[in-house]
Amino acid sequence: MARMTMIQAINQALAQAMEADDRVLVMGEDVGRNGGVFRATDKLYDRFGPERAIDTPLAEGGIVGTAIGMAVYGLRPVAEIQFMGFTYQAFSQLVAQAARIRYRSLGQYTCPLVVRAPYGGGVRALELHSDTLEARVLHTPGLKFVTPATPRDAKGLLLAAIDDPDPVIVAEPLRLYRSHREEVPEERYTVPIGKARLAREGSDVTLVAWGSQVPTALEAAEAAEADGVSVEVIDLRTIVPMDQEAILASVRKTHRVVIVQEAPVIGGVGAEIAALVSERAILSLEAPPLRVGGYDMPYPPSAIEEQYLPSPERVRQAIDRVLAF
Amino acid sequence: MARMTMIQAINQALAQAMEADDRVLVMGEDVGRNGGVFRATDKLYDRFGPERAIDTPLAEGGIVGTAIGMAVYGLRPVAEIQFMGFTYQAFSQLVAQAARIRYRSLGQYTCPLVVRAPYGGGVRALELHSDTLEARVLHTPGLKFVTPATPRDAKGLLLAAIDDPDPVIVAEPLRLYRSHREEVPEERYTVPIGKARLAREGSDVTLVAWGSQVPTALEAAEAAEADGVSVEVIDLRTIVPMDQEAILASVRKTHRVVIVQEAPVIGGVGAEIAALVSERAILSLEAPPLRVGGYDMPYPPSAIEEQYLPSPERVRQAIDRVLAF
Amino acid sequence: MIRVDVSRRQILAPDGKLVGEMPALGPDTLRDMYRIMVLARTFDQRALNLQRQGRIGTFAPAAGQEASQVGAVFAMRRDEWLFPTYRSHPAMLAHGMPLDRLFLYPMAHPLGGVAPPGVAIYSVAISIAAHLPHAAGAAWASRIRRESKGFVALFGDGATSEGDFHEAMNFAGVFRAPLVFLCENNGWAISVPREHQTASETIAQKAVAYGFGGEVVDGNDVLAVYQATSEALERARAGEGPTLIEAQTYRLGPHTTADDPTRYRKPEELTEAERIDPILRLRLFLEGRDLWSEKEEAALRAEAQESVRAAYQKAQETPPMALGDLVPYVYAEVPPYLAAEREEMNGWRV
Amino acid sequence: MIRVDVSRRQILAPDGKLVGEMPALGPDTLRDMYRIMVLARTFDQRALNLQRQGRIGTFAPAAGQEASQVGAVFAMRRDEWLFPTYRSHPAMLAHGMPLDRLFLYPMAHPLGGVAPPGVAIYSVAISIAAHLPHAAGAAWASRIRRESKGFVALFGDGATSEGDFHEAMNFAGVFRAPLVFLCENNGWAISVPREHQTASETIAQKAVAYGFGGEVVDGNDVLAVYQATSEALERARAGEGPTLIEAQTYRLGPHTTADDPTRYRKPEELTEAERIDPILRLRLFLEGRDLWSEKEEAALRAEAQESVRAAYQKAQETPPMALGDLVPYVYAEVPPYLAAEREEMNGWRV
Ligand SMILES: Cc1ncc(C[n+]2csc(CCOP(=O)(O)OP(=O)(O)O)c2C)c(N)n1
Ligand SMILES: Cc1ncc(C[n+]2csc(CCOP(=O)(O)OP(=O)(O)O)c2C)c(N)n1
Ligand SMILES: [Mg+2]
Ligand SMILES: [Mg+2]
Repeated sequence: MARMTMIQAINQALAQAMEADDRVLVMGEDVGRNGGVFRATDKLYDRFGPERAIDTPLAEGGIVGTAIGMAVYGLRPVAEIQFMGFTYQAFSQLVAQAARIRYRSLGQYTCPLVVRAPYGGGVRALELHSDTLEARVLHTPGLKFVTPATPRDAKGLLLAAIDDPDPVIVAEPLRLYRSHREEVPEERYTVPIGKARLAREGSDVTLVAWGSQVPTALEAAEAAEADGVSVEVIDLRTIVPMDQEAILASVRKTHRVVIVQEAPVIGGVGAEIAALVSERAILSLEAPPLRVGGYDMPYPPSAIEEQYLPSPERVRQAIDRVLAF
Repeated sequence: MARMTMIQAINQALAQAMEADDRVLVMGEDVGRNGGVFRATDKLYDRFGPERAIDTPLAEGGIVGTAIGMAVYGLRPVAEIQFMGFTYQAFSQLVAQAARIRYRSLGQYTCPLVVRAPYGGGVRALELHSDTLEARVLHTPGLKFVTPATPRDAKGLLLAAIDDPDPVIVAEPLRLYRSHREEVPEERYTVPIGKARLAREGSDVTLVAWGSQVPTALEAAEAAEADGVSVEVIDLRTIVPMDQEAILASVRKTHRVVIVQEAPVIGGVGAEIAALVSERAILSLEAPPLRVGGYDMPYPPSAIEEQYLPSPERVRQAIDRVLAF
Repeated sequence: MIRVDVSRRQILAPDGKLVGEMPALGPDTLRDMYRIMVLARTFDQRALNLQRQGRIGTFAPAAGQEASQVGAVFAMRRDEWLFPTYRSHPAMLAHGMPLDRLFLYPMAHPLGGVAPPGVAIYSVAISIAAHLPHAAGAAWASRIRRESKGFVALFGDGATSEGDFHEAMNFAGVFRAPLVFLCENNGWAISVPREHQTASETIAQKAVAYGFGGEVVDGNDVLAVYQATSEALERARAGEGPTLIEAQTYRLGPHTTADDPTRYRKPEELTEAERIDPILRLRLFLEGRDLWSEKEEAALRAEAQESVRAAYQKAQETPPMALGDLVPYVYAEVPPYLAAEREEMNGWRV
Repeated sequence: MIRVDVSRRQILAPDGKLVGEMPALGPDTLRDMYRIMVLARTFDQRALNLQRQGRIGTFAPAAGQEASQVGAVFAMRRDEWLFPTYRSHPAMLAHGMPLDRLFLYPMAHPLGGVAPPGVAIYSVAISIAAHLPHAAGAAWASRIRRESKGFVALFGDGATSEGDFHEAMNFAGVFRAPLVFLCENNGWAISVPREHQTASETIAQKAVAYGFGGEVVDGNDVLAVYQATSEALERARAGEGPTLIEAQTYRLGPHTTADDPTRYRKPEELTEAERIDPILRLRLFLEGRDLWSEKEEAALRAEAQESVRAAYQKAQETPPMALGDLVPYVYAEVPPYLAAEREEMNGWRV
C-alpha cells in the first residue's frame, strides 16, 4: 500500500478503471492534455489517448448531455465538471434527463454515467467555485450522490460509481484533495454506495457529517473528548440513497444529534436528516436535532470565507447545546 | 368585487401592474399574441403591444437571463416559464445569477424580476410538466418563492412580487387555475410576501401545506372534523423567506404537525419544516412531525398520477398516526 | 469568404411533377413510403378524434409533416438510431415502432412510446432540444467504436433556440459525430412564427456556426428529404461528421389538442398548406408514373383504418401499470426507503 | 446564397506601419490609448508579482489583450455599459474603474470589481457566458426605452460554446438589441486550443446563425478594434441591432496564477506572440509619427508604477468587511432568520 493524497487516489482509480474496461473514458474541460485543473486525470491522455481522455468544449450541459448519450449507447463516461458550482449549467441534463433515462424507458435504456466535480470552500476560490449541490440532488430520485472524506473512500467510491448501472455524482471536497495522505490499497476495490462509515465511536452525541465537514466534525469530537464528552461521528459518504439506518441506529444509542454541513442550512441535506430522526426516532431524542452549516446567504468572497464555514468551535457549541438541553 | 378563477385573477393583476407602471412588461413563450398557453396574459398583447407583451424565442435560460438584464437596467419584467419543469433550463440563471445580483455588487445592481410558472400535477400533463421546484429554491438565498392557493392570493402575491425589489418566483398551481372561483377585489392590492395564512383554525393537529396541496389539506381537515378531530391548516403561501413563526406558533398550540407537499418527500420543503419544528419546538411536540408527499420517484405518467399525489386519505392517515402516537 | 448555399432542394413539385434528379428508389419502396405516410395520417386523424371524444389524453398531431419524417427514416438502416419528439409518430412508425405503443403514449401508459427490443428508437423527447446532446453523444460513441453508423435526431424550428441545440451542434462538429440534425421547420413553435424564433434567414445556415454543412430541403417532398438524408448519412457513416438539414414543412393541425391555432394563424395559410400536402404530392407522382391506382388507394385506406383500429384495441387491452410497478425503474436496485414506499402504494390500491 | 466575409480587419501592422485606413483619432486620444494600455500592463505585472509573493489571491492576467479591450472601450461613450469578465481589467480601467477596486478583486474583498456609482461597468462575470444574456437584456431594455445607447459585452473564445452565448445571441438578433458581442479570441480556453473549441473556421461567422453581422479583427491592433467597435456601436445606437466582433489576440501569461501553460503550449507560440505585442505595436506607430519619445516613455512607465503602487496601498488600507456586513445584500430587507444569524456571526468575531 502506498500513502496517497485524495487526488492521487482519484487519479489511480480512473487509471485502473480505464485499464480494466475500455468502455471507460474521462471527459471534460481541460481533462486531456492538461490532466485536469487539479490533475485528477493526470497522464491519462498520454496513456489512453485523446479518444479516452477527452478535452471537451466549454459547456457543462453539453458535457453531461453528450455523456448521457454515450452512456446510453454502452460506454462508461466519467465526466468532470471543473467546479461543482458549474453543474448549475448542466442541471437540466442531470435532473430532468440523466435521472430519468431508466424510468422513462422502463429499463430499455440505462445511463451508467459518472459525473465528478470538486466542491466546497476553504481554498480561496472565486465566486461560485465553492458551491455544494448535494441538497439539490437529494431531491432528485434517479440520481445517486456520493462524497468521500478520505483518500481511501475517494478511490473506492469512484470505482463503485463507475461500476454502478445508474448515474452517480461524485462530489470531491476540494480542500481535502491534498490536505493529507493515507494508506490506499493498490488494487482495484470498491466502497459500497449507500453505506455510511462510522468515523468515530462515541456514546453521548452523534455528529453526522459528509465530505468536507468530516474533518471539522472529528476535530470538534476530539475537543469534546478532552472535556469528557464521548462523540460519535458518522461520515455519511452517500447522500443518495441515504443510509437512514446508520443514522437512526446511532441516534438511538446516543440520543442526541448534530448535523454538520457546508451548504447553507435552510433546505439542505441536514434538514432531511433532522426530519428523518425526528420522524423515526423522536422518542430516543433527549434534545432537538441541531444543524450547523453555512449561513443562509450566498457563499461570500473568500477573504471572509472562514467566517462563513462551519468551524470546530461552532460544532462544539452545538454539542454543548444538545448536552445542556 | 367579481367572482374570478385564479387565472383570471392573475390576468387582472398583470393588466393592473402594466397599467400602473410602464416599466412592467410580460415576456415568455406564447405570452404575446396567443395570450399564454393558459391565458394568463390574455389580451395584454392587444392592450400593451408587442414591446410589453413579448413573445420570446424558445429558451428558458434566455428568457430568465435577458429578463435579469432588463431588471438590472430598470424595467420590471414578469417572465413566464411555460411549465415549472422547464425552469431546469434556466436554473443557472436563476440560482447562480438572479439570486446574486444584489449581493455580488453590494447593492449597486438589483434584480426586481418576477418569474411566473404553473406547476403541479393532476391535470394529465406530459412528462416534466408537473414538476415542482420549491425545494430547490428554498436552498437558494437571494431568491424568493411564493405560491398561491386561492384566486385572491394569486392576485395579491403576484402584485407584491412585482413590487418587490428582489427576484421572486411565483409558482402557480396548475390544477387550481380554473378549479373554483371566489370574490377577488377589483382594485390593486398586495398580499405580503413572507406571511403564512391561517386557512383553518383548529386545536388538535396542524397541517402545513402550500399551493396545490392546500385544498387536499382542507379536505382532510374536514373529514377529520367529522370524527371530532380539530385540525388547523396553515397555508404557507411563501416558501422563501418562510414564515417560521406562524408554523411554530401553531405547533406550540396543537402539539402535532403533518406537512403536506406535492413534491417527493426526501429533500423537500417538508424536511425543512420538520427540522424547524423539531429544532425549535421539540418540547411542544407530542408526536413526530410527519410528511405526506409525492413518493420518492420521478413524477409518473399521468394515467397513474392519482396514485402518486397526496390524497386526503393519505393525509387523514397521517393525522390519525400523530394522534395515536 | 464563406459561402452558404440556402437554395432549397426539391425533387417533386407540389403537383407531383419531377423537377429534380430522381433518387435510386424502386417502385416497391416508393409505394412503401406512400403506405407509411397514409398510415401515419390515418393514425393521426384517429388519435385526434379519440382525444376529442375524451378517450385519450393530449396528442400532438403530425399531419403535414409525413414526408419530412418518412423520407428521412427511409434513408436509415434499421440498426441506426432515431431520436424522436412528441410529434414524430410518422418517423417512429417508419422505423418500426408498433402502432399500439403510439396509442399508449397519449393514453399516458408507461409503455407509451417505449420501443420494443431491437427497434432503434430512443425515448420520446418532451423537453425541447434536451435529446440533442444525447443524440450527439450516442453518435460520437458509435464513432469511437468505429461502427460506421449514422444517427438521426428530429426536432422543430423552435428547438433551435435552446442552449441544448447549440451545445449538441458544437460537440457534434468538434467530435465529428455521425449525426444528422433533422430540423422540421413547420413554420411555428406553438404560436410563435419562425421569423420571430430567430433572425437568421434560414435554419440551415446555423450550421455555419459549427463548421459543418447545412441544407434547406422542401420538407413536403419525400424524395428530396430522402435524398438529402441519404447523402448526409453516407457522409456520417464515412466519418465526415454531422449535417444539419432544415426540412421546410407545415403543421396542418393544432400544436396539440390543447391548442387553438385560430388565435395566431391566418386561415389563408392553411389553404396554401393543403395545396402542398406531402401525401397528395407523392400520390400524384405515383399516379403519374402508373405506380398507383384508385383501387390500390381504396384498399390502402381501408387497410390503414383497420390497422389503426386494431392497434387502438390492443392498446386498450394492454394491462394498466400501477405506480408500484414503476419502482424498479428508478434505480437498478430499489433503495430500502423506496421498497417501503412501494408497500404503501400497493396498500392504497384497494 | 449567403456570403460571410471573414477577412481580418487590420490598420496597424505588427511593426507599427499603417496598413489600413486611419480612424479619426487625434494625437491626444492616441496617446491616451497608449497610456491606459501601459497602465493596464503595469497593473497586470504588479498583480502577478503580488500573487507570487502570496500577498493577493488568484489573478487572471490580461497581458497581450490590452488592444482588444482598450480599443473597444475607446469607442464607447461613458454612459454606455460594459459587461466585463475576470480578464477585463484593461477594459475596466479604460472605462473608469478605479485601480484600487481592481486590486481588491484578487484580494477577495467584497468591494473588488464593484464599480462606483456613475461608472457604467456591470459585475465581473465568473460563470463563463452567463453575463451575455444580461447584456442582451439590458441592451434590449435600452432599446425599449428609445435611448440610442450601445452596449459592449466581453467574453472569450471558450465562452462561445456555452448555451448562454447562443441564447443571448439569438435574443439579441430577434429583438435587435444594441449590443456589441466582443469575443476576445486569445487562442486558448485554459488548456483547450481554439481549434478544439469549435469546428467553425472563425468565431465571427457564428453571427450567421443569428441573422446579424460578424467580423474578424486583429485584436492586437488597437486601431482596428477601435474602428470595428465604433462602427458596430454606431449601428447599435441607430437601431440596427447587434454585431459580433472576433478580436484575434493572444494571452501572453498563464490562464490564471493557478495555471501552468507549459503543460499545453509550445514555447514557440510565445515568441511569435511577443513579436505582435499590442503595446509595442502602438508605440512603434506613435514613434513613427513623432507622437511619442523615449522621454515620454520613461515618464509614463514611472507614472504607471506609481499609480499602481498607490492603488495597491489604497486597496490594502480599505477597511475589511465582515460576513455580517454582507447580510443586507442578500435581500433588500433582512428576513428574521438571517437577522438572527447575523447576531451569531457577529458573536464569533472576538
Ligand atoms: C424546454 C421546453 N420548453 C417549453 C416546452 C413547451 N413546448 C412544447 S412544444 C413547444 C414548441 C416547440 O416548437 P418546435 O420546436 O418548432 O416544434 P413543433 O412543436 O413545431 O414540432 C413548446 C414551447 C417544452 N416542452 N420544453
Ligand atoms: C460556466 C463555467 N465553466 C467553467 C469555468 C472555469 N473556467 C474559468 S475560465 C475558463 C476558460 C475560459 O476560456 P475563454 O472563454 O476562452 O476565456 P479566457 O480565459 O481565454 O479569457 C474556464 C473553463 C467557469 N468559470 N465557468
Ligand atoms: Mg415548429
Ligand atoms: Mg480564450
